[in-house]
Order: sequence, then C-alpha cells, then structure tokens
Amino acid sequence: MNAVSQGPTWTVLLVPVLLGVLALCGAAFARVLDARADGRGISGGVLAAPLAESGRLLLQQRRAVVASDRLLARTGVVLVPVAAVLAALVVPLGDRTASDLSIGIVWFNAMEVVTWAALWMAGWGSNSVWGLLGGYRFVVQGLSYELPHMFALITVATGAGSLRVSDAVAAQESLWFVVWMPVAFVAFLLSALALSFSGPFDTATGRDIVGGVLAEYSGVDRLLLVAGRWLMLSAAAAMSVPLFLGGSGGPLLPGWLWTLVKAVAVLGLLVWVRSRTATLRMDRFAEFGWLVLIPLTLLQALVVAVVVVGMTGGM
Amino acid sequence: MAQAVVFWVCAIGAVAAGLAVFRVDSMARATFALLASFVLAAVPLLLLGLSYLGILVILMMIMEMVVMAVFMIMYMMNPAGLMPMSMVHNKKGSLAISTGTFVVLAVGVLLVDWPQRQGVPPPDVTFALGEALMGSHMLVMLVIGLGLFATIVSAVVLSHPRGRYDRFGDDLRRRPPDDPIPGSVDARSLTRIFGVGR
Amino acid sequence: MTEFLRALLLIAVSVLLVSAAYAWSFLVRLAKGTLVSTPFMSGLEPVEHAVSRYHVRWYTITMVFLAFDMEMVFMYPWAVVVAQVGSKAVIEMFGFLAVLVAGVVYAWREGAFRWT
Amino acid sequence: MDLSGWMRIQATPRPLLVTARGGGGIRVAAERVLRQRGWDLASTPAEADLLVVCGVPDDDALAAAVERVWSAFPAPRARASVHVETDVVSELDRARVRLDDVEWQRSDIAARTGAAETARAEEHTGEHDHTGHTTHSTTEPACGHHRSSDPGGGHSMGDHDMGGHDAHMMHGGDVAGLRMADRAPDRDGLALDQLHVSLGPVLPDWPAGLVVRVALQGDVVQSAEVEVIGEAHPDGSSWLGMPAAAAALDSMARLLSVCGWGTAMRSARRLRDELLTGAVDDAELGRFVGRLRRSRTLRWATDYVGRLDLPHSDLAGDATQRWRRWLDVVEGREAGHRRGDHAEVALERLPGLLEGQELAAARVIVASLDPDLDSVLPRDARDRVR
Repeated sequence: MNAVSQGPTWTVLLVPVLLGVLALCGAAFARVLDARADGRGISGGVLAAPLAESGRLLLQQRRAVVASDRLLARTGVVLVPVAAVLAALVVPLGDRTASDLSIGIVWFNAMEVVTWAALWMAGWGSNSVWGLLGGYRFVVQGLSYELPHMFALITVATGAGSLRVSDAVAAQESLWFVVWMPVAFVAFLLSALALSFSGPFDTATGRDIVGGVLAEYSGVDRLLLVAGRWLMLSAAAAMSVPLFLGGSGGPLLPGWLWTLVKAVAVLGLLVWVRSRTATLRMDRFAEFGWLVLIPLTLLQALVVAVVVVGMTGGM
Repeated sequence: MAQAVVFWVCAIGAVAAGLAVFRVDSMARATFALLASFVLAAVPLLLLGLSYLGILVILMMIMEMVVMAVFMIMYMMNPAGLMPMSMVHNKKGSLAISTGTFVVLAVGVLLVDWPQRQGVPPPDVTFALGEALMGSHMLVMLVIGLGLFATIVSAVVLSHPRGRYDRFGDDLRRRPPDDPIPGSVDARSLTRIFGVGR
Repeated sequence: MTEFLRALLLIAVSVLLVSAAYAWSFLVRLAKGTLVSTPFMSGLEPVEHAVSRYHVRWYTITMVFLAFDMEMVFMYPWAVVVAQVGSKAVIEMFGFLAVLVAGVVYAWREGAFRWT
Repeated sequence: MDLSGWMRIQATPRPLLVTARGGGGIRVAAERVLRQRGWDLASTPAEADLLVVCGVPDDDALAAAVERVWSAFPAPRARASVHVETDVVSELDRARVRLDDVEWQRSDIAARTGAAETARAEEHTGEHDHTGHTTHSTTEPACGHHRSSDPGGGHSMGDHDMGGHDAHMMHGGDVAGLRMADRAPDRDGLALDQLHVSLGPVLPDWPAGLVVRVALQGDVVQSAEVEVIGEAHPDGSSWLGMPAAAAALDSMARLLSVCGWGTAMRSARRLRDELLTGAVDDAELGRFVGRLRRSRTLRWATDYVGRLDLPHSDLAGDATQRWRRWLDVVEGREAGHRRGDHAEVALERLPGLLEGQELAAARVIVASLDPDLDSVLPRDARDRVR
C-alpha cells in the first residue's frame, strides 16, 4: 500500500461528483429494498427512481408559508448539501486525497455539525409546527449522538497518533482499526445514520410529524434537503473507510477501487439497517446515548490508549 | 495577497454580522448572525497557522450557538420578530460602555510595546498544544475538569424541575421511577428491550 | 492558510453547484413564482404562527452536553501526544473523564435525561 | 419534446391520500394500485402532486379541508376523486394524464395567480377587516380546559420581565392573518407558548374521520379534544367484508408507518392485499410476523405507551401488547380484530391517554388503538341508543 498523498488541485472537483454518484447508488439501493417490500420487480425504472424524483422536484413549484423566515430557511436548505460535500473533502480515494488537512478528522467533525444549525434553521424558517418539531428533534438527537461520535473519532486519532486522515490510513497498514476498535466503529456507523438524519434516526423528518423539517418544502428546496441527507450519509460511509477499514488496502484490485468497494459496502449496510429498524424516539434514545454509548466508547478509547502506550514502550 | 483578501473579507464580515445581531428583530436571526460572526472570527486563527484551534472554534461555536438558539427562543419574547420591537435596551448606558471599551482596546493596541517573536513556531502546533496540556499546563486541565463537574451538578440542581425524591419517592425505593415520560435506561426498560420477549 | 485553499475552492464549487440546481429548476419549471400558503394543519385552518417560545423538554441535557463537550478541546490534542507522553497522559485524561462521567451519572439519577 | 415535458413524464406521481368515513375499502384498493405502480405516498401537500380523495366527503368540514389542502398543492397538480373501488385505476390514470398535460397546468397556474392577486387587492381595501377571524376563534380549543394540575403552574422564570411586553404584544394584532402563540402554564413550571394543532382529518396513517385537537407545549400534548367528522356508514363499513387477518395487517401497516419503519409498512400492505386476494404465501407471512416480534427498535417505540386497564378487551395493555395481539390475529391464533364497541371505547379513552405524552408517542397511541370510525354513530345518536 502506498502512502496517501495530496493529489493535484483539480481533484477537488472530483469530490462532489464522486460523492453524488455514491449518494445516487445509496438512494437507488433504498428504492430496490422498497420495491422488494412492495412486491414489485427490480427494473431499470426502480434504479433510476432517485433521478426521476430529482427531476420531478426540479419541475415542481417552490412554496413558502405565510410570514416564514425565508432567509433562515434558504440558508438552512443550502447548507445541508454544502456541509455534506465539505465533509467529504478529506476522504482519500486510493492513495490520492483532495486535501490532506493536518486536522482532517476534526474537519469532518466540524462540517458534520453544520447540519445541526442547518436543519434547525430549515425547520424554524418554515413557520410550520411540523418543521419546528423536526428542527428541535434534530438538536436533541445531536446532543445524544455527538459525544459518542467524537469519542469514536478520537479513538482513531489515538490509534494513529495524528489528526491527519492519511496518518490514520498509514497506521492501519498491518491491522485495520475495525479489528481492535469495533465499538468505535459501531458508534461511528450509528452516528453516520444520525448525522444524516436517516434510518432509525430520522425523527427530524419522521412520518409521524408528516415529514418534519421537510413538511412545507417543495420543489428544488426539498430536493436539496433530501439530496443533502443522502450526500451526508455517503460522506460518512466513505469516511469510515480511511478511519476504520484500512483505506485503500486490499489484495489484487487497485487502491482506488478498494476504497470505492468498501465505501459502497458500508453505505449498503447502512441503507439495509435503515430498512430493518423502526425510528428511535429521542425521549428514549437520549438516555441510552448518554448512559450506554458514551461509557462504551470511552472504554474503547481507554483500551486503545493503553495499547498505544504499551506498544511505544511509554510505560 | 490571498491572505490579506481573506482576512479583510472575514474581518468586515464578522463586524457586519455582529452589528446585524442588534439590527434584526428575530431572536433566531440574531443568534445565527452571532454564529456567523464567530465563524468569521475563527478564520484569522487559520491564517495564523493554528489549524486545530480555528476549526475547533467553528465546531464548538456551531454547537453552542444552536444551544443558545434553544434558550433564546424559549425565554425571549417575540422570538420570530414578527411583532415590531427593538433589540436595544438602555441605549445610553450601553453606548457609553461599548465606546469606552473600544477606546481602551484601540489605545492599547497602539500604545503597547508588542514583543518581537523569539524562536520559531513548532512544526506541528496541535502536537505542541497536546504536550503543553499533558505537561506544563496539566493543572489547568484538572481545575477545568472539576469546574465542569461542578457545572454539570449545579446545572442539574438549578434547572431540573424534578429531583430524585420526586422520582424514587421519599425513601428512594420506588422502582421504576415515576416520570411523566419514561426513558430507556432503568432496570424495567432494559429487561424488556434486551431481554426475551413475552 | 495555504492548507485551507482547497477547502475554500470546494466551498466555492459547492455553492456554484447549488446555484446551478436553482437555476436549472427556474428554467424548466412551469410556475416560476413561489406559492405562498398557510401552514399545513391537517386540512383545518391554522390558529397561530408556529414560531413561538418553544418549550424544550430537554434543557438540562443541553447544559450537561455543553460541560461534557468542553473536554473535546483537550481530548483531540491529547490523542496526538498520548503515544509520546505515555501512561501519565492516559491516567490524567481518564481521571478527568471519570469525574465528568460521575457528573453524568448524577444527572441520570436526578432524571435529567428524561423529558420534563 | 421539450425538456420539462420529458422530465415530467419520467417522474412518478406522488399522491396524497384523503379518506372520508366509509372510504376505507377504496383506500385499501387505492393503496394496492399505488403500491404496484410504485407511486409512493406523500405526507403533505408540499411533497405531493396528486390529491386522491377516497370516498365521498359528505360533510362540510371534510369537504372544506380537501379544498384547503388542494389549494396548498404546488404546481403541477392534479386530483382524483374515487367514489367506488372499481374506479380506482381509471381515476388515477385520468389524473396522471392531467398531471402531464402542460397546457392544463399552465392554465391552472394562471388561474391561481389571478385569484391570489384578486385576494390581495381585496385585502388592501379592507385593511383591518380580517375575514378569517371568526373561523379562527371557533376552531380554537377552549383555553385552560385540560390543564395539568401542576402545583407550581403559572410561575415561569421570566415572568417578571416579560409580563408587560406580553400585554403589549396582545395589542399588536395579527400578522399575515394569524395570531402569535400565547403562553400557558405547564407541568414543569415554565409558562411558555402553547400551540394549537389539529391532527386529522387530512393526515397520513390516521383513522378516517377522526380529528384530535391538541394543545402542544414543546412536543408534549397538554390537552386533547376528540371529534369525529363526516357521516357514519355502519352498513358500508370497509371491514365488513374483510378477513380479520387482513384488517389486522392494515392496522399494523399504519402503526409501522407512524413508528418510522417504512419498509415493514410496505410489506404489511402487500401481505394484506395478498391475503385479500388469497394469494398469500404462509411461510413469508410467518417470517414477516416473526421479524416484527423480534424487533427491538419497534419494541422501543411502543413499550409503555398508551397503557389501558381494560381486562378482556382487545384494547388492554400498552401499544406493544396491542400490536402483538394483532399479529396473533394475523397468524390465526386469535379470532377477531376490533371486537365489540372497540371504536367507542377508544374514542372515550383517547384524550386521557394523549394528555402529557410526547407527540410521537401520541401518534403511536392513536395508531395502536386504530379505531374504525366507519361504524361509529354520531354522539347524539349513541346517547339515544344508551
């Protein structure tokens, strides 16, 4: 495996393109699972459904509620997909990365948190009870998943001895982090679903509150919110590859292909989990996050720290 | 050149967003104007080469301003600014204080004999920060730890409407606790969720 | 700063892409104007504006979160140096965290993680 | 063909279903067709482009609700009214054609823009004459009706510095035809704004004809008032001809949707339709039931929610116990679904169950009771029977 290095500047342009393709794959797979549950055949139409739906939303009229705060609403709607794309900046493809920030792991964390503000603004800005409820639900969801998520990231940083994503990949040359940080990996996957408000963590857009934050949005605004959710889920799935799954490491195939295969596999797993679970209500999950997930991820961080200290002979 | 452009854009943007906090009617907009101001003020840290601190400020400020929005909207009247109102109270006093502060700081900037840099910055400032925390500044971290513990306890004592005696009864023996909405981490719920089905 | 130039470029690119989505939608859709409507209230007439002093049921969690979250300031740089500093760093950080977790357990017993 | 038209034809319509009392059978038929075509159901007018009314809205309140929802649809839009089950396919096809008919959509948009401008002009002439005002006050629930008995109620932290401003704000009048929310005491001692929200009649996964008006503080229901709108259809009840197992699966699908498990909801609806046509695969049905019984997340959503102490009733226990009994019915281990005066008892108990609950839990409670209102007589008629 070659060390990850920063590619030429134009590779930055690849980030939104590849992330978009990954997001389309995820959305298409979700449609396939839906179609199977519906008892429909899997056809080209099912696979192209996310594109057709995007087209429908582009054609649809935009709407706003009387006296809604359109500035906040617009800002929130735009920030959701933008934050997702920015979060994906530090994900390496093979042995090339668009930007190898020295604090790449914190960068991902910061961009993901933008969704808190964005979704709340979109909900509040719509001046609708459903948007209001959804926005606030996402904030309390953030308060419940964020600390386990951060501890998972810190566990990786401890194992790598660096906040640089390329160092995390290099540190996994002999052994993938997922092997000795399984709890952190699971916590990361859970928070991947939570930060993209999808799957069992879709309280913010729940059907019980008729779509929550999405309730009053139509047309291109709705498209950006929904696309932003898929982009964010894809970015988190892609990020799990350099953090836990050894980056581009793997036999026979070229490195970039391994990265893609692993990212698609993780995304597929997340989408599948989505189809097998009911929504976790936050009045139940908040306590679980604080009293079960935080101690577990802390223990994981402790184990990793002790191993790291032991290996470098720092005792 | 690029640095200067970024600095001035952020500097003017931060001041403008800070002014906007007092110009908008809506609590929600005021909170996020303040957030924009903080984020723009974090960018100069990046210009100084303090990558970790800069991004950390952005990360923390977003989380904290969202929490701030929660409280601003809970307790301030007219949170959406749909009614005409002014965000400015005690105009004369605050004008005097802010002018005074500005003058003191501006005079300080111009008059203080700023020291020259000695030595060179460490190659990895984040690493140096970690070393300082684990070495010379360990006491700071320990004191802050106790301070945060005290914050948690006092926040719960002050803000939570129900305490353990309301929940578990006067002899603290009631199981499950009596809560208006049940949570998930107590013996009863855990058995039902993780135990065998009925 | 040069480190973040590519991030700046990506911000520009993504804003451009979002604008392109808005522009494309404007070109192809039939109704150019925005439909202004009353909020959806299950088909009945809404009574008041939704934006209001929203009664958050979990305000204690926000305070506990803010306190606990502060330790992230220390923990990210700690993760970078733990291998060099050795066991002292591990003991110190997890002592620090143990104190905070004790605070969380106290908050749990008081029912702070349940909706008021 | 131009790009817009091409994109429109590629898209699948997204229908919003409205069901009138007595329209349950039509709804089931419509759901089957839509499922087979892959037209996903919308939750709100903003998401939808097709309004499908199942049954006859023979009541002014529901008819007005349908019109209000229809006016909130963004363009392009089309509507279908299905009065008999056999019309489902033809009505949907007709609406689809209209949806893709660019000329019709253009004239619809022009008509709506024109109407909006006229309305705006009228508003300007009679500035302070809020025509909608009287209807607002009639739909508003009686204040302080069901307040929880909180010992410290009415004393908020900010009472001192906000009281005066509040009084001032009340004189401010309406903004854009709607009032600002007002404060009310709450069980945790904070007096913050209360929002009045109606659940139903047009709400996905909601019993046809039911309207629950709730006062919310935050996401907690402070008070609830239950009302049933529309004419009763005791003879035309959608469930009369339906096997108990299919009816139980229909209830289950609704609960699964409210609990946010869309995939299982789709499977439940498909198995329901297969039961109705007799083409169900028993092994698959068994696997599906087993998966639901084993699901920890579903348990987490329904445990301890909406507990009723009614021995020997199929409403007894909490939401989990109720849906597990539905699964017994599906498996044929228990005979009836919604026995006896199920709906009447459910309606009677509903306000008490909802008060003090989080809104999501409140939706689970309604879905887990799932009263079939087709057979419920109006309140005065019921009193006469007693």
